[in-house]
Formats: sequence, C-alpha cells, structure tokens
Amino acid sequence: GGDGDTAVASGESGDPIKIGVVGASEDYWKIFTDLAAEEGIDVELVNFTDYTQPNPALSQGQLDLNQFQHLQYLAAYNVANDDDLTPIGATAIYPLALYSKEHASLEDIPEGAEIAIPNDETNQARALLVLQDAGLLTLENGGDSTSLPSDIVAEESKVTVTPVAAEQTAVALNSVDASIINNDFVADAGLEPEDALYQDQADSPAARPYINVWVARSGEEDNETFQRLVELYHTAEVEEASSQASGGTAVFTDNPADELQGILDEIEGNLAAQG
Amino acid sequence: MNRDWSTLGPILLESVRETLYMVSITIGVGGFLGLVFGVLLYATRKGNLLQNAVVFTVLNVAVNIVRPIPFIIFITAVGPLTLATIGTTIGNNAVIFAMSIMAAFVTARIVEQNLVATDPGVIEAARAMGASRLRIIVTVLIPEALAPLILGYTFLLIGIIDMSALAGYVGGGGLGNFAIVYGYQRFNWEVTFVTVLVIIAIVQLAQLLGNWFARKALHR
Amino acid sequence: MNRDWSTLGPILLESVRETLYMVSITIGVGGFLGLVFGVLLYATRKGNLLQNAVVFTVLNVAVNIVRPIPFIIFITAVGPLTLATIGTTIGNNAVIFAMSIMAAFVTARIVEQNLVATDPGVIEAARAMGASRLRIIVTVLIPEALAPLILGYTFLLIGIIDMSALAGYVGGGGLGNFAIVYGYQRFNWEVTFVTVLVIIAIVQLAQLLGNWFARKALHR
Amino acid sequence: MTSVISFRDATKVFGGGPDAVRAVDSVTLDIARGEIFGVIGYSGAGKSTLVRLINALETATSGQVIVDGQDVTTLREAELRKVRAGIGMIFQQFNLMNSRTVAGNVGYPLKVAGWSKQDRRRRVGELLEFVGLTDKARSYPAKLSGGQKQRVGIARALATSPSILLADEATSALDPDTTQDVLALLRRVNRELGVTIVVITHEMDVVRSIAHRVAVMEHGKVIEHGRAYDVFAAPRERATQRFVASTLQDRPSPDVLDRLRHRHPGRMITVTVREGDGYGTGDSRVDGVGGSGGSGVDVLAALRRHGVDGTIVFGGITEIDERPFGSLTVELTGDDAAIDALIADLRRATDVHDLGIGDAPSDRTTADVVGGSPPEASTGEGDEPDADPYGFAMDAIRRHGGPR
Amino acid sequence: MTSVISFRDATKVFGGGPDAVRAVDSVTLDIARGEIFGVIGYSGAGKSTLVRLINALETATSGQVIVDGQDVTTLREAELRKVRAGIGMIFQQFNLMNSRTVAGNVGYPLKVAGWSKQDRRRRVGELLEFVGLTDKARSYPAKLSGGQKQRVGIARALATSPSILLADEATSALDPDTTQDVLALLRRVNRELGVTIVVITHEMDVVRSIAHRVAVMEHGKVIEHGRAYDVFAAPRERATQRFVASTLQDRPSPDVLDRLRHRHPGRMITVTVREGDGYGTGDSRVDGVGGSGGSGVDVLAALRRHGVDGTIVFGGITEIDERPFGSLTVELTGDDAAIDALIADLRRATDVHDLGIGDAPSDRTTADVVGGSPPEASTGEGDEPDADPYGFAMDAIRRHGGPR
Ligand SMILES: Nc1ncnc2c1ncn2[C@@H]1O[C@H](COP(=O)(O)OP(=O)(O)OP(=O)(O)O)[C@@H](O)[C@H]1O
Ligand SMILES: Nc1ncnc2c1ncn2[C@@H]1O[C@H](COP(=O)(O)OP(=O)(O)OP(=O)(O)O)[C@@H](O)[C@H]1O
Ligand SMILES: [Mg+2]
Ligand SMILES: [Mg+2]
Repeated sequence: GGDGDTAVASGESGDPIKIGVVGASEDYWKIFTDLAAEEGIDVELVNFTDYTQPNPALSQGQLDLNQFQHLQYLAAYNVANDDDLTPIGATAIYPLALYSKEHASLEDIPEGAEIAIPNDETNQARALLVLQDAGLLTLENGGDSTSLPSDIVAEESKVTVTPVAAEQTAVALNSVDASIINNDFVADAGLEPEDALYQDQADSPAARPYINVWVARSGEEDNETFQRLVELYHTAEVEEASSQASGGTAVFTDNPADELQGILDEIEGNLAAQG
Repeated sequence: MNRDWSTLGPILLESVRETLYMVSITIGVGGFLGLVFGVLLYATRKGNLLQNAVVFTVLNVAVNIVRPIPFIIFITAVGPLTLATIGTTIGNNAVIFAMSIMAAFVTARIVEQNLVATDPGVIEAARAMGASRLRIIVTVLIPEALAPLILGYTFLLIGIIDMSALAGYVGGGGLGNFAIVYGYQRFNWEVTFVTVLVIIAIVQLAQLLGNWFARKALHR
Repeated sequence: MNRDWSTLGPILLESVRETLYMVSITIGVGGFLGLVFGVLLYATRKGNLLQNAVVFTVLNVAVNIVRPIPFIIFITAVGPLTLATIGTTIGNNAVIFAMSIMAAFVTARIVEQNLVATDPGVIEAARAMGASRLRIIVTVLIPEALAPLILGYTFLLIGIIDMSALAGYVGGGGLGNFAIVYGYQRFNWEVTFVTVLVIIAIVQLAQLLGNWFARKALHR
Repeated sequence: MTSVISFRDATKVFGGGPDAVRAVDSVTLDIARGEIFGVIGYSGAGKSTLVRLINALETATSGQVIVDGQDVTTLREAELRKVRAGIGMIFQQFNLMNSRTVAGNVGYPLKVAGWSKQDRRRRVGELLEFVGLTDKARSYPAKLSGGQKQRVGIARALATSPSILLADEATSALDPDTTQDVLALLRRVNRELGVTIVVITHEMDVVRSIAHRVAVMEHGKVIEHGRAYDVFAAPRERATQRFVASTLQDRPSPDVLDRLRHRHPGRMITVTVREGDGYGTGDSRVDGVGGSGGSGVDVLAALRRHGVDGTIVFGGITEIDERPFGSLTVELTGDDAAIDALIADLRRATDVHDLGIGDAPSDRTTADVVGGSPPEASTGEGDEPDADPYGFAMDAIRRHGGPR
Repeated sequence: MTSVISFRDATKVFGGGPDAVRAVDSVTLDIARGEIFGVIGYSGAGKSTLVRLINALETATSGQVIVDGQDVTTLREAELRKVRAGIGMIFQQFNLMNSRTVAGNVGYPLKVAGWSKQDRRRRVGELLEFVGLTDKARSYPAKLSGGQKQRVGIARALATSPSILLADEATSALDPDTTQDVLALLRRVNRELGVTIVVITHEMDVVRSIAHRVAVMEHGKVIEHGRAYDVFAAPRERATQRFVASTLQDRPSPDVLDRLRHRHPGRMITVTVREGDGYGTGDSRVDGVGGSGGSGVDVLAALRRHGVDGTIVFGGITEIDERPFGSLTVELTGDDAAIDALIADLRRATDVHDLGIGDAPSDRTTADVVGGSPPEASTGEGDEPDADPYGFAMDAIRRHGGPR
C-alpha cells in the first residue's frame, strides 16, 4: 500500500484535508481546526473509536493524515501490513501511569493483587513494562514492546494482570487493586495525575517509541500544508488545551521527521527480527 | 472540560439524523435482502414450497458464516467489497454497507423462524388454486406470518440501532457513537444518559408502532 | 511479532473453553429469564391468558430501555449491580452477568414473537380442561411453539457468541476477544481467520442441532 | 329446581360500534341435571358461543350463567378452573395440540386432573380403543384424517369422566357408523352416570337419537325450546319449521316431488305421523311408552275403510327422543269423492298436506309446510334450471342465523 | 372414453419403515366428464388422500393419476398450475387465510386467475350473497362460526367456475337447510355447466341427492364402486353393507327395535323398497323414470291379498340418485299361516327381514343386515346397560377405515 495515487487533493482545490483521529471530541481539536481554518486550511476530522482503522484508511488514501498513535504502534502496523506509513511530526509523549483507589502507594500493593491494563497491543506491552519497572512483575527475557500477559513469569511476580479496553481501566478501579490508565482517560475519569502510584519517564530514551506522531503516506512528508498543520499543533493555544486534556501530564515534543523515521526504522527492525 | 449542551446539542441532533439515515437504509436494504434469504431458507427446506437441498444448505451455511463474525472484524473483512461498491471503507456509508449485509443475514434467520409455524393447509389451498410459488410466497406466506414478522422487524430495527453504535470504529457517526465517544469514553455520564435516552425514545416509538401494526395484522 | 501457533494455540484453546463457558451460562440464565419475560410479554397482552396492562407496559418498556443501550455502555451501566452481585466488574463473570441481563431482554422479544402465532384454540382447549394458567404456559403454549422457539434460541446463541466478542472490554476472554486482540488489532489475518473459523464451526454445529430439533418439534 | 346450567338473560356481544355482533342475545334457559340437551339452529346463529358461555371460554357481556349453582360470569380464573375440571368439551374445530401425540392429547386432561402415570396409560388405552385409534396412539395430529382428529377430541373430552359434557358438532366429521357408536356412548354415560350433555348439532341423527330437549337458536336468540319430540313434531316458529323440515327430509323437496309426480300421476298427500295423533277414537293403542296412534296403520286402516288404494311413495317414520315421528307421502287411487272423504277423515286426527294431482298440483312445495300451516311460496331452495348457474343472483342462501 | 380423471394403480404411502401408512392402495378408477362422483368410507379410509392426488397436492408414490389427459404425477409444478387452475377444491379443514377478510379469501383465486378488480368485486359480491355472508365480507376468518368458515371455503372453490370441483366434506359444518342450498347449487353447476364434481362425504343426504356414482373406500382401497343407486340398493362388500345400513338409518337399530317391540308386540318384518323389485308380476307399474315396483303399495296390496293387517312402525322411502329406495318395518297382525305366506310372497320380489315377535325375536339386530343376507350377531353398537359406561372395554368403535 502507501502509494499516493489515490490520495485526495491536499487542500487547495477546496477538498478538505482529512485527518483520522481517535478522540475528536477533545477540545483542542476544535481549537486546532479553527486555527487551521484561519490560515485557509480546511481540515476535516474523521473520528475513529478503534485504533485499528485509521492506518489502513490512510494507506488506502481515504485519509490524508492521521494523528492518534505513537511510533511503537505505527511500527507494529507497518511491519504487520508491510506498509510504509511515515511520521511527519511529533506531538507529545504521554506517560503511562498506575492508579489505585484502594492503595496509597506502590508498596501497599499486596502480593497477588490484580492490575487492570489496556488490552490494545502496544499499550498492553508498555503497561507490562511499566509494571516490571515498578517491580511488580517479571517478564520473560526482560520483556519488550511486544510482550503479552502470557510472558509474565508468575513465580517471580507479585501481581496478576487483567487486560481490558483502554477506557475500562479507569472504570475497573472499583474492582481491582490498581489500573494502568492511559493518559487520555485520566482527566475524564476524574483522577489527578499526581495521584499516580507510578509512571514511566517521558524523558528517558526508553520512552522514545512512545512519541506520538502525525503520520502521512510515504512520499508526502514534505507537503507544506501538512507541515503547517504539524506546526499549528504546537501553538500555545492548542498545546494548552491538549495539556489540559491530559491532566497536565503531556510532555510536548517536536522531533523532526527524519529523527522520528530513524526511531521508527529501528523499532521496525527489531519487530521484523522477532517476527 | 465537559462541553455544555450548546456545543453538544447540534452534534447530538446531527447524530440523530445520522442514526436515522443509517438505520433506515440498513433496514430497507438489509431487511429486504433478509426477507428474500429468510423466505428462501424456509421455502427450500425439505417438504416446503421450493424444496431444494442445495440452495438450503448453501444459504444455511452462508448465514452461519457471516453472522458470528464479530462486527468490527466483519467491517474490515468486507472492506475490499465496500471499497469497490461505495468507494470508501470509512464513514457512515461504509458502515451502512457492512450493516446491510450483516442485517440481511440476521433478518434471514428472524424471517425463517417466523415462517416455520405457518399453517401448511393455507399454502396448500393456494397451490390448489394454481397460484405460482412466487405468488404464494408474496400473497399468502408472508401475509399469513405478518404479525410475527412485524415484531421480528421491530426487533431487527433495534438490533440495527445497536449495531450502528459501532459505526465509530470506521469513522462513522450516529447516536451510539456519540454516546460512546462523547459520553462513555469521557466518563461524561450526563451525555451518555441523555443520548441513551434519545436512543430509547426512538426505539420505544418504533416498538409502539410495531406492536400496533402486529396487532392489526393478527386479525383475531 | 506474529507469535506462532505454539504460543497462540493454548490461548486459542483456552478461548474456546471461555467462550463455551460464557455462552452456556448466558444462554442458560439469560435464556431462561428471557423465556419468562417473553412469555409474560405475550401472555399479558390484551386478550391473552394473563391479560394485564400494567405488567405488559412495564415489561415492554423495560425491554426497550435495556435493549438499545450499546453493549459496552451497558456493561459499565450495570457495573454497580455487577459489583454487588459478582464482586467484580471485570473478567468473564462480569461479562456473563451483563450478557445474561441483555440476553434476557433480547430473548424476551424473540420468545414473544414466536408465541404470537400460536393457535388460540389449543389454549382454549386446555383452559376448558381446567388447567391452570401456569400449566397451560408450560405444557401447552411453549410446546406448541417449540419449533420456532428452538430456531429462536439458536439465533440467540449466535447473538450471544457475537456479544461475547466484546468481553475483552472488561477483561474477559473468549474467542471473539481473541480474534480481535490477537488477530484483528495486530493485523494478523491468519489468527483472525483461524479464530473466526473456529467460531463459525461452533455456530454451524449449534445451527445443525437447532435445525434438527426444530424439525423434530414440528411434527408435520 | 334441579337445573345444572341456567342462563339468565345472558348476552354476548363481540366487537363494538356498528360492527358489534350480538352472538348470544338475552338467552334465558335451564338445562336440567342429567338431561341431554340439544342446541340446533342455522350456521352463525350463536350455538357455539352459547355453549362457550357455560365453561366461561367466553365471558357473558351481561346476564348470568349459573353452572352448578355458581355464576361463572363472576368467578375468578382460579375458581373457574374447578368448575371447568368437571366439564368436558368437544370442540367444533377439534383444537388438538400439534405438539403432542394422539395419546398425549388424550392423556392431557388426566395429567391436569392429577392422575398417576400408570392410571393415565391405562385410561388412555381404553379411550383410544374406544375411538378406534389404538394404532395411531403415537401419531401426531398433523398426520391424522379429519375424522381421526375429531375422535381424538372426543376421547380427550371424555377422559376425566366429567359430569357435564359440551359437544360442539362432535360427530360432524365422522362416518355414520362411528357416529352411531359415539352417540350410543353418550347416551350410555348420560343414562348410567347421569352426565349432563349439551350437544350442538345440525345432524338430525344426533338430535333424534339422543336429545331429550332441544333449543332452537336464531340470530343469537333461543326462539323455541322444549322436549325434542314436541319441537320436532309441532314446531311453532317459522325458522324452526323450516329447520325441522329440512332436517327430517321426510317430505319430498320440489324437485323430488316433480319426479314423484312423473311416476305417480295420481292424487298425492303427505300425512304426518306423530305420537299421540290418535286417528279416530277406538283405533289408538296406548302402551307404556306412548301412544302408537298416528303411525302408518291408521292410514292403512283409513284407506281400507274408504275403499281407496294407496302407494307409499316417499317419507319416513323414525324416532325422536325414542318416540315415533315422521310422515308418509302416499299416492291415492280411487274414487275422487272417497279420496276427499279419506283426507277429511285423516285431517281430524293429524296433519295432512294435499299435494293434488300431477296435472294440477295444489301447491308446489311441501318442504316448508309443516303442521298443517297454509301452503306458502317456495323459498327458492330448489333448482331453477333457467337461472344463471354460476351467477347465484337468484338463489342466494338466505342468511338464517347470523345476528345483525 | 370420456373419463376426465383416471387413477391407474395409484398408491400413496405416508412415511416409511414399520410406521408406513398406505393411505391410498392401488386404486384404479375412472371418473367421467360431467358426473358427480361420490367417495364414501369410514374415517381414515383414505378418501381425502385420494382426492388430493387429483390436483397433486399429494404426489402418488406409484401409479398414475390422469387428469384431463395429463398424468399429474409426472408434471412439473409450472405445468401443474395450469391443471390446478381448472380445479376448484373445498377443503375438509377449510384452510382459509387468516390474513385476509372473507371477501379477500373468496377473491383470491380470482386474483390468481387474473380477473380485473372490478370483475372481482362483482363476482365476490355474488358468491358471498349466495353463501349468505354478504354482511361478513369484511370480517376475518377468526371471527366466523364453523359453518360460516365452511361457506367461505365453498364460495372460494366456486369462484373461478372451475370445470372440476373437489369437495372434501363440503357441507359437514352446515345446517341441513344450507346444505340443501349448496347441494342444489352443485347439482345445477353439474347439470348446466357440465362441471365434474368429486364429493367426499359421510352424509347420506349428499350422496343421496347428488351423486351419480360412488366409490366406497376401506383401508386405502376402493372396495366397491358403481352407480350410487346400485351400491346403496345392493351393496356387495361387508363394509359397504354396514356403511349403507348405518347411513340410511331406515332400519331400526337394536335399541329402537326393543322399544318398537314394546309398543308393537306382533310379528315384525322389514321389507326393502327398491326400484325394479317388481312384486308379483302384473302389479308393477313402470314409467319413464323407472319402475315403481317395490314401493309401499305392493306391501299394502300383498297385505290385502293375504288378509293380514299391517302397521308401518319404522322405515323410510327416499331417493338415491333420483330413484326411490328405502325400507319399511311393518308389524303384521293376523293368522300366522297367512303371515308366513305373505312373507314368502314378498320374498320372491324383494328382501324381507323377519324380525319375529316380541317374545321370540328371530334375531336381535337388523342394522347390519341388508339385502337379505343372514342375520349376524350384533357388532356392539347398541347400548349395553350393564357395561362399565366410561370404561369402553366392551364397545370400542371398530377401526373400519384406517389403513395399517
Ligand atoms: N401426512 C400424513 N402422514 C402420515 N399419515 C397420514 C398423513 N395424512 C393422512 N395420513 C393417514 O392416511 C390415512 C388416510 O387419511 P385420509 O385423510 O385420506 O382419510 P379420510 O378417508 O379422508 O378420513 P376422514 O373421513 O376421517 O377425513 C389415515 O390413516 C391417516 O392417518
Ligand atoms: N370472536 C368473534 N368475534 C366476532 N364475531 C364472532 C366471534 N365469534 C363468533 N362471532 C360471530 O358470532 C355469531 C355466532 O357465532 P357462533 O360460532 O356462535 O355460531 P354457530 O351457531 O356456532 O354457527 P355454526 O353452526 O356455523 O358453527 C356469528 O355471526 C359469528 O360470525
Ligand atoms: Mg359453531
Ligand atoms: Mg378426510
């Protein structure tokens, strides 16, 4: 896939630029599209409730851009589908954190506790890594970005995990000892980021696969309109709204496209090697 | 962070429109195809009007292949077909396409079920008059089973509304999606509640009509 | 990245077990409750055995309130009840709880539909013999409508398998979840395909049995 | 009063507004314990509805229906059950359960009545043997012929030996032989167990051979009722007369009469034969059961006395409620004056309808003239060979029974 | 050969294995164009199945069924449609469409036949008027009485003026008056339009008044067939004899006989009245239609000749296929030798069954003895007052008609 022949025109001819997102209801998207409109760029957001669809849709030319994933996810997609979607700009890193209603600190989490984690592939692996970092469990071979719950070494682990839909991790707090909750849902669920028992470090190199990116079809990295949109995201108004939506945990970043591509290539290489 | 209704109101309204659009086209297309499939499923059974083991087996298996596929997987699976037909695999029309196919197979079973209990004597009477099989199906079989069929289609309608909630998976809209995206995923229970209420109101209305028509059709 | 079947195989097997577990409990509990509700919906209608406008209206509305709620929202909405009953809102048992309630309401409509066409003369005959209304329901009404009811429950079974695919949302498992999480979400079409095949095989088997029993129950 | 079923101004209206049908209209009627009560009337007259009021399958719109001392219109379902358990019913449309075998259908009321499995099996066996369906015990109703279905319905109604039996056209689908067997059984359970039986029927055989009393319904009303013999022998209402005439079939219909005249050109008369119509005085013999007066011998004796030759060309003498009844159509040959004297003589004792002679018939039809009422014009039930045959315009079946 | 319907070794087996039912068993039969053909037989004998082979509602298991020159067992559905369009059928169970009004049901075959809406409306109006249901035109079948439903079925079958009419117990739910009207119509369409009619019935009236020929079925086989008069007047097969006897009801049944003896202690005989049974020689008058021999006058004449006094106590003379038939039961009083001579005399011309005298009955039953066959033991259809009344063990209805 990935050939741009079927691509919709990019803005000038009056056709809107279609951006696939997950969570178009967030306030910052409205600010973003308003800003774009001021610059004469007609943006149409296509909202998906499922991560699986926006990449194929982009690849098939039904979208011009998408912005919902981090590099890790993109790499997994590209490898699985032999695709070459390309990151054209970064947005932010969202730390993944552990929350609990029952326990005040990491140390309080008892032996045999049940932890809810997101069940989508990349967040799941990332959550397992976070838990491993927190010393709650041990993964076979140290774990990586494709680890599964079945990779947990039960004898060496303090807790068990239950994968649930990402948004359900917050709901599940009533039923489990603790949950790994995606940033998106933290604020909505009425949680305070500072209450997190543990979270991964956005500035560590280990977090680099989790840089969220704008993605386009290969060959369209240099589209100026696209570049302008990437920039618009980092205007103060948008960043502020976006930060608010993440409960202030978002760590904005604007790595250049080629650096992102480099990281992507590296991850894809690893994945392919494992495949 | 919770938008107020002045922002959400128009989106909600638009969602209502979208749902009605999706559901009516789906029930039209899927419902009609389902009627055809369902009648065939019934009529090609052994001992029935169009007895035909091959057609029955093929249909029976086909329906059972399509129906249990989880809908999000199904949407993706029919993607190439959707693309060829609708020109896109995302958005409401793509959802309608997938929903119509799924609805056709679901309806087939509902229709089949409702025809099974038809009095064979009445069909015989029509055969004895020299009515063609197609005519018998249209003017006897279906009218005789109309009351349960109407309830079946009411049931289907609700199933489709339910199914349309998944439209968001492929970038579609509608009430279900609105409730999930603006309400449920954002833990905004007020929005969820109001939206669900709207859905329920629509369903309730449909059911009222369905019950009323079914009662009319029963002629007892 | 694509795990081979030596890793996935056991999970798939476990998923089959989980699906069978979830589906059988749901069809047992939900199917039974649905039978009760469905019979009540039918029997409390005007002119029928237990004619009772209040019960009918309450049930009719209740069914219409529950049914159209998108299932993932419904799971969350009944969460407090689930917590109180099952002790947890996640995992298979929580899903079974929510599915059973939903299935009960869905079944209610299926059952109602299939009873509508029952010959009132037969019920009258039983009344004339002095049979109690409960006895008539159990020993006349249901047996008389058995063939369509069996098809209805087969239909329901498939619906429940379909519903169980959403178990993953709240930490449940099963085949549908396996197909989505290990296949679909990872773009692993081989896993998706194989899993869907397993689901279809189960459904096909259920349908075969259903058709066979329905044929037996028809007595024609 | 030993009446076991009493209707008191009972009315049943179906529907409402302009389409309302008064299926049963202010019926007041008593049915005594232990009698066999026939209900006759044209199709749609309200017979089935009337009987369904008894076990409250239909609830009366107004009035009372008292069964065994209880007004069933006021009973709650649970109380009704007890009443119904003592009432067997044979349905016009059979109403068999398609989901049960023949044995299952017949055993069902026994199950309801709480019989043990063993007793049920034995009883069902007896009943099926009685109705001749032993070898169909395990068949389902869909595979039975019409008459077989009806026999299952009969066996089912008799299963629990109810004290009241409601039989709605219980033998309509049966051959005459089987009908006789069923009637014999009904007569026996009535006589020996005192079972009260209400039979709806349009079959003369049934009324004739088992009914003690009959009610005639028309337009939802009971227009006439009384001892079966009396109603048949001397119907008062016009509808009853017509019904009796066409039921008995002992009088030649117009086309039959045409053929008779062809064969028998002489003067013809139809003489009613009725118990108690003593001809002359010293002639009538009376025995324990009832007078034999009015039976054929009197006609024969009269013929002899008047020197007239007679040929019996049509008619029948049968029994109603175990008493003789009928009519004979006789061709008379002899002196005209003697014939007139004979007729005058006969008329003093019974009803005589003078059919005249072939060339100058005194009237065309006898079928609707009963009990000496004056001849009337044909009501059109005969053939009209000149009428448009598939057009119907001229000989519509008159709507006798349908209430407004 | 003008036969319009021919069965050639036609067999229909339902089911398989040990439970197989040979509903129609190697029937070979021709039904001529323009005749009214009656099919009689006990319940379950295979009558309905036989008739359903004609319009191929059931397909023969083997053999041929030729209708209008075409073997319907070999036709494809599309070809069958044309054959069926010319055949009207009245169903035993009515088979009305519950989803259509009365008018809609009657109009349906017209719609199938492609009639215009206007013509349909007119025609339906006529038909409904004929069957007396004009005011029920817009009612649904569920709201009709049994007889009303049957009338709708009749109207529907007649709607397209078919050239063959199959009537399966077409009047079983009708009152006698309406039955007469329907029969008159059938007779008329047969006579004037040459419609071939096949009637299944157990009602004597129907056979008597309209059938030209009849076939008697038992166990799926046609055991006897011929002109209606011949079959009734001289039934050959045992089953036919029993059927005719119980159908005609012109002979006293055992319990009637008991009562008769009570009233009439003298010697009683039953004399068969049959066309063509010339009594003596010079006495029988013959006219264009048929001999009047054997009708009552001969008995009367014989009585006179032998100086015996007679009382007609039971019996009937009616018409079968428009010819007189029946029997008279007469009590004889007079010199014993004279009576014996009288009986011997009568026997030379017709069948006489000697019932003996009250104290020494020569046999108990006459019901199953027809045509002078020797008296046989009762088959048990009478009352047995001593038998366990709800026990049935002793008087099961014999399974006459059910094939194995
Ligand atoms: N579909 C069927 N399957 C099995 N057996 C059947 C079926 N239809 C009829 N039979 C059997 O075939 C025999 C003949 O049935 P049929 O209906 O022809 O009888 P019939 O002479 O019309 O009797 P009736 O006077 O009672 O209507 C019966 O024993 C009946 O049980
Ligand atoms: N459920 C109903 N709704 C409306 N009208 C009805 C209903 N049941 C019966 N009727 C009407 O009531 C009248 C009496 O019906 P009923 O069945 O008592 O007649 P019947 O005397 O038994 O006639 P038949 O001899 O034809 O069975 C008919 O005109 C019929 O159409
Ligand atoms: Mg009736
Ligand atoms: Mg039959």
